[in-house]
Amino acid sequence: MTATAQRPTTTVFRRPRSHTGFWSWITTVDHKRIGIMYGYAAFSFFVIGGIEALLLRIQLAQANSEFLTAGAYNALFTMHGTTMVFLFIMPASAAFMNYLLPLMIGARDVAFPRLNALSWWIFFFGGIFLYSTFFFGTSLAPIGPGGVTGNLAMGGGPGSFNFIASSPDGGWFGYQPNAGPLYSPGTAMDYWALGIQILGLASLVSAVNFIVTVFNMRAKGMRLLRMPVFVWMTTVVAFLLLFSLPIIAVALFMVTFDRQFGSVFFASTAGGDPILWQHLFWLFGHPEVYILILPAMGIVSEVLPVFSRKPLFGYSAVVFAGAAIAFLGFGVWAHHMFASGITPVAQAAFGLATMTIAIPTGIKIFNWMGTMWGGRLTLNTPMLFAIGFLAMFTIGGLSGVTHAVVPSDWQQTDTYYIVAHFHYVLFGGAVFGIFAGLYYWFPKLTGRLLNEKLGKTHFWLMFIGFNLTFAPMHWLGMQGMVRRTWKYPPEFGLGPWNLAVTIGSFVIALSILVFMINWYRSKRRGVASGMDPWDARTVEWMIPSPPPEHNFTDPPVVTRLDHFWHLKYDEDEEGRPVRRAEADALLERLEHEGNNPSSPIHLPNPSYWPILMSVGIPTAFWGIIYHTNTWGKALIVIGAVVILTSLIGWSIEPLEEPHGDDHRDDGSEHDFAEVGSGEESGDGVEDV
Amino acid sequence: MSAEHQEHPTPAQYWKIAAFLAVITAIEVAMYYIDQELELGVLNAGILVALSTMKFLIVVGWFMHLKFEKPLLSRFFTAGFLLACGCYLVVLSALGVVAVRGG
Amino acid sequence: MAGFRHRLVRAAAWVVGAFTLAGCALIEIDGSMTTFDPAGPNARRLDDLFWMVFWIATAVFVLVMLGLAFILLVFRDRGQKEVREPKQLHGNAKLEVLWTVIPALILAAIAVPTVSAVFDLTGCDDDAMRVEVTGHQWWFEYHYPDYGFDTANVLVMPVDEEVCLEMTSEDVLHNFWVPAIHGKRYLVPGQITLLRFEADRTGTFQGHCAEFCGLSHSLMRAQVDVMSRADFEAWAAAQQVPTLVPGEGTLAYEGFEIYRNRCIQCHAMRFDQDDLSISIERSAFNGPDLTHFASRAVFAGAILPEGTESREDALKRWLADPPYVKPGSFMPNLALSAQEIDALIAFLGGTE
Amino acid sequence: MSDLAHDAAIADHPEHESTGVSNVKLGMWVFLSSEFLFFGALITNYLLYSNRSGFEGRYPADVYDIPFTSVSSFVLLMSSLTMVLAHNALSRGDQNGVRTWLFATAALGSVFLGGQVFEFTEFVTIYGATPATNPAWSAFYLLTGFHGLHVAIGVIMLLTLWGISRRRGDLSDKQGLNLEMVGLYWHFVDIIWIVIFTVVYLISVPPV
Ligand code: HEA
Ligand code: HEA
Ligand code: CUA
Ligand SMILES: [Cu+2]
Repeated sequence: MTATAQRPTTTVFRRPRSHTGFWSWITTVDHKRIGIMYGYAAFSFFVIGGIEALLLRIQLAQANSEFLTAGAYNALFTMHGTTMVFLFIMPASAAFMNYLLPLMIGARDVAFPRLNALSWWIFFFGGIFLYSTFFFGTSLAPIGPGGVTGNLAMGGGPGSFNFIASSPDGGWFGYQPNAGPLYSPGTAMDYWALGIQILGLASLVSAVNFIVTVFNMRAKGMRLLRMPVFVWMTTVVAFLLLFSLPIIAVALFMVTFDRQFGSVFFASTAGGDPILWQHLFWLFGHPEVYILILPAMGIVSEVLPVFSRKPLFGYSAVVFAGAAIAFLGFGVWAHHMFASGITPVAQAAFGLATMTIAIPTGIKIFNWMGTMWGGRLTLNTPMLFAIGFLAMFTIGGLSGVTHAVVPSDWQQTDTYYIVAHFHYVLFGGAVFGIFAGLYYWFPKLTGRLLNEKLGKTHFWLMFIGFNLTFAPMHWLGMQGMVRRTWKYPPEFGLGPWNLAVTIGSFVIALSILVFMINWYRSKRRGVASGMDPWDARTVEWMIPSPPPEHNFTDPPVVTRLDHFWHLKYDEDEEGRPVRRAEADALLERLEHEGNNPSSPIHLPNPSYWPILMSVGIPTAFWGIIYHTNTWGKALIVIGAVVILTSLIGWSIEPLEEPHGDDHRDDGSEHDFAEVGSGEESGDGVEDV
Repeated sequence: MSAEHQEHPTPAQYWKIAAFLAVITAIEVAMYYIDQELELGVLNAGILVALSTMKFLIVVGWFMHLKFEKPLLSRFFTAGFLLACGCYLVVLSALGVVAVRGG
Repeated sequence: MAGFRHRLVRAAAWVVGAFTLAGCALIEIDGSMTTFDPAGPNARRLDDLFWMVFWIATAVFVLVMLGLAFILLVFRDRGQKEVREPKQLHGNAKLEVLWTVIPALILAAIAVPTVSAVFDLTGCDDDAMRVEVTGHQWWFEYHYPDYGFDTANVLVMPVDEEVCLEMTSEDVLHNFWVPAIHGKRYLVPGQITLLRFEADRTGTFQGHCAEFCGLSHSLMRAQVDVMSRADFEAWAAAQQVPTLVPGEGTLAYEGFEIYRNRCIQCHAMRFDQDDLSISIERSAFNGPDLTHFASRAVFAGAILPEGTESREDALKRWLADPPYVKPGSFMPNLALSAQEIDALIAFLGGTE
Repeated sequence: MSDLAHDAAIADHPEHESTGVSNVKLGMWVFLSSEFLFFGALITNYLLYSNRSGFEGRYPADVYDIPFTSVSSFVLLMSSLTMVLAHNALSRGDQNGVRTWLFATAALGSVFLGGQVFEFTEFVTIYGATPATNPAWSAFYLLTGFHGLHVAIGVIMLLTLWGISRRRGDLSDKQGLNLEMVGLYWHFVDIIWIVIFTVVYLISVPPV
């Protein structure tokens, strides 16, 4: 890396300097490396959550099966849902955002690199904390009215508990009072509540970081309405996180206090209102589902134009539709409670509000089709996944509209029809979108291409497996198969289709295996992609692949939407692109300059403090769970001390190595009154 | 510090503002006792809300300088505020009814 | 263009295949919990609404897919030399308006029947017969205020008239669902929710607790017996009379003794000798009222007897180890001996 | 908005499109806007439960000590004055002023916290009202507790700044910016209390 040089070592609070090897990853504040770490972590959790799903499916493959105990089954669907939502889709989106956001707006890094590292490490240890429940968590039989306890079968059998069963089992939305102290005794649900609390904190920090980055760090000329749609969706999602996470934070605190400190928010015996939990959870929960889908929509909006060789149709419409979805998303939460006994007025109002969301979403769908219309479509793997998203998400969306018809939802709610809906939007939508992104940006990551043959195999296996898995669920639901049922009797006649579903889920698993193989091989022996393999449109392709640590040697001065494309192409009088003569020369120049900056470039220094601070948080939270005994209290103290020390260390850490001629600092001479105020160093990156 | 185009209030002005805030607070507390006597009910609530809103705006506008900042900041700030009011009012009304008896 | 026809054929094959599969499904599933065979006006209203929105959604989906298919077939780049670069269209205001307005109209069309149905189908008529439903982990209890008795698992109601379920829960959330008669409604501890039940055909209908309510949520089912008004009155009359204390010395009497020493802690029962009777209030913990246990086709959360199993065998299994049959069950394993179980079966068999 | 960003860029930044507001400040305002939803939820809980009838034991509104709380509210309100004076002193380069007012603010904040501790102990010891008493009390303690926590964090940050300016004699630009941020945070905590004082203490009456 050109930006590294020798420099004298000074002061106690030296900042770490290694740029390769283990420590460089531990201490990195480089948004690209953080993005990569997010990505691998998210995918690992996808595999774990998926294996949990496969276990569910084996249990449900035929009627009255006893492959799993009741407790194990409940624990598995709870952990499956929680994992897929909070530990897979969200961090996977965060991976794309981290890696691409600065590249797409022509910035050196995010606004607060150290905070960015902090988010990542908090997420990472949050995930560890949540999963530590498998080893430390306990869940016991419920305590009924009058303090009578439920009973578990002695010596094994379907009624007994086991390793898996001793983890959270309240469902991913932990309805009260079932997930409360009486009906879910033991520590498992505490791990769940506090684990999600930690993960939420991580997302909140990134949300602030990304918003500031988007508003303050765009390269010259990159006006808001010249930003790629993915950046726009990132911004929208950041606001959704910003405004919805505090709500779930409060709700989770209430649960934790009920379970740990004897408050009675949801204790119906003391007059607590279980419905309050539902309002708070879904007031977060519905925005959350758009948090899950909008990044994927952003990805698709990048992929479709490139492989249609046309600009995105109705750019501003797509952008504003995204914002509209987010805004409306805050006004529909009670559609998860149509059966809870809320007044008819409320039911009608929320039903209508829910329907309206179909309109902006439709706008997106139709504009995407408009993008492909009259284009020159290259049906390679990323494109296939993007098109798969379009088709599959539409199914999920439309089944969503059938829920919005309140009375018919009284039949559908809490059945597999719902399970079908949300897997079509989550898997058919978010997951297909994420894979489209992986195939599209893999060259940016590695400078190599993923293998097309394996890619297409992956797509078709996944596409068929996906539909085989989730399409029959619509039918099962309408045939009366309720959700979260560990067993179903033969006389309900649900067996055959459940078997089909189980087979489908293993086909999906197989397709994922193919993908893993493809990734592993292509990273080493993939075809070299060069700088601009797709003839792309956006500025992240104007730098070498993989990008140099400093991203842009000199940030682009953006003149219009799809800046990069217009550097390469003119339009003839008919409005058809004609490649400029100097295009190839330009690419070569960019590649050369990208790798060899003429003048050394200032970058924020690595730091120990983010990881240290984020270790403190789960430590303290473990303490909270066991606060009744001394070593629990000890853990709280230790955690608090670690957090405080790292806070202090953080704030007095030197911004650069004194006298260091290594220019990897963010310019301590920075006048904070004005952003970046003129001088080049750090480009407004504030070392916070 | 950053991009403030108008004049800062002077310390003297700050003291005046604070005094004004103190007075409002006094009135609020007074209202509380008046209400004990006269049972104004809703009217009392209305007045109190109005008064505290005034305090709120003054602190935000002058002490937090929002009045002198780029409009963008106030946009974010009000967005959060209004969203909170909107959503939670709906939650409250929904729950208020449910408690009596479900549909 | 050969490729084009080829592709069409393949697509057609897929479609046909899919439909035949679906067809088989329709035949194959007997659907004792199906929502597609409504047995009452409310359920029928829901069914109609569902199909209405289902066909609209299907139409939308088919249109979108046709569009997509067309695009893929026509605009796909097959590496032909002659194809030129596409025109760089940036959007079209008219179209934007069009595909904003049309969906809005479609949704408005869906909204009208939705809203009216919501208001028609919530709440109860005041003159409707009341039945108080209480959810327990993991069984449903029914109290008939007009007749003053309790029963469990099997809800009995007259045909062709509205019955108003006043529902609440004693522990966690439950969700009462009998697809053939009406949609779902939560049972919320500390609150009352209403569900208007009306069946226009006699018979037995299956139900299920649909909200996750802990370990044995999967085993919390319900059964509804719909009968003529006359039969219902007869049944209600029979339920009101207390049950007989079996004659001394009989096997049944031994069972009665066991009941009085052990089961009585949780299970209320009304006997012809008042001093023996205990009521729900007096029992420490509330299990199903057993007064007319024998009159119920199913027990233990309406999961037993299973399939073709005889009632005896089912009771044997249950009494031998309740938590094994129903994880988390509040009825403990009482370590009853074989003959104690036989005695209880004899006793309970007599509680017609 | 795009034009706004553009003007800003023209106005005071050659390198970036930008709002012209420093990153830290923008970040702080964004964060504060989300705090509304945090405290909003807490206040919602309180309003819901303090208006539900039929709970065991007393309701918070039965036992409020209005004169006492009015005084502590006044104290917190005045701490906003001292805070803004500290900031003003900084912008006038009056480092002693900065130090004095910072300390005054921290002191007033601590007084408020002391008041809260006293109030809580009073409720617990005299009226035996704990979070377990009934949902209204759970909500009361969670709301005021989390506000107290915010104040405490503020006090710590104020004292840290004060300590730094004691040691270094003056505050660097970075510290200066930090002071402005702590100020924003502090005022925000104050306005939240303005709402709590009115809505929770003055208006709320126990259900009949
Ligand atoms: C990625 C996540 C995601 C997304 C995007 C959506 C999108 C939508 N969801 Fe979904 N939903 C979930 C995730 C998601 N949902 C989850 C996880 C649950 C279950 C939670 C749980 O209980 O565990 C759930 C549950 C859920 C319910 C509650 C069901 C119940 O429990 O009873 C409802 C009810 O209204 C609903 C509705 C909708 C609607 C109307 C949309 C709309 O946004 C869809 C809009 C899209 C389209 C409509 C298709 C494209 C549009 C056109 C082609 C235009 C023309 C269309 C028309 C004219 C109709 N969803
Ligand atoms: C993005 C979110 C997401 C994703 C991707 C998935 C993916 C899958 N889901 Fe999940 N699901 C949820 C979110 C998601 N789910 C949520 C929120 C719930 C509600 C939970 C609740 O009710 O509380 C739920 C509930 C849920 C249920 C209902 C449980 C119940 O109500 O009783 C079922 C049942 O079939 C199910 C199945 C599956 C399957 C088969 C997959 C498959 O697509 C998984 C495919 C992935 C893999 C298979 C792993 C990777 C493959 C390998 C590593 C290959 C090698 C390994 C082996 C072959 C072992 N899910
Ligand atoms: Cu009761 Cu599920
Ligand atoms: Cu939703």
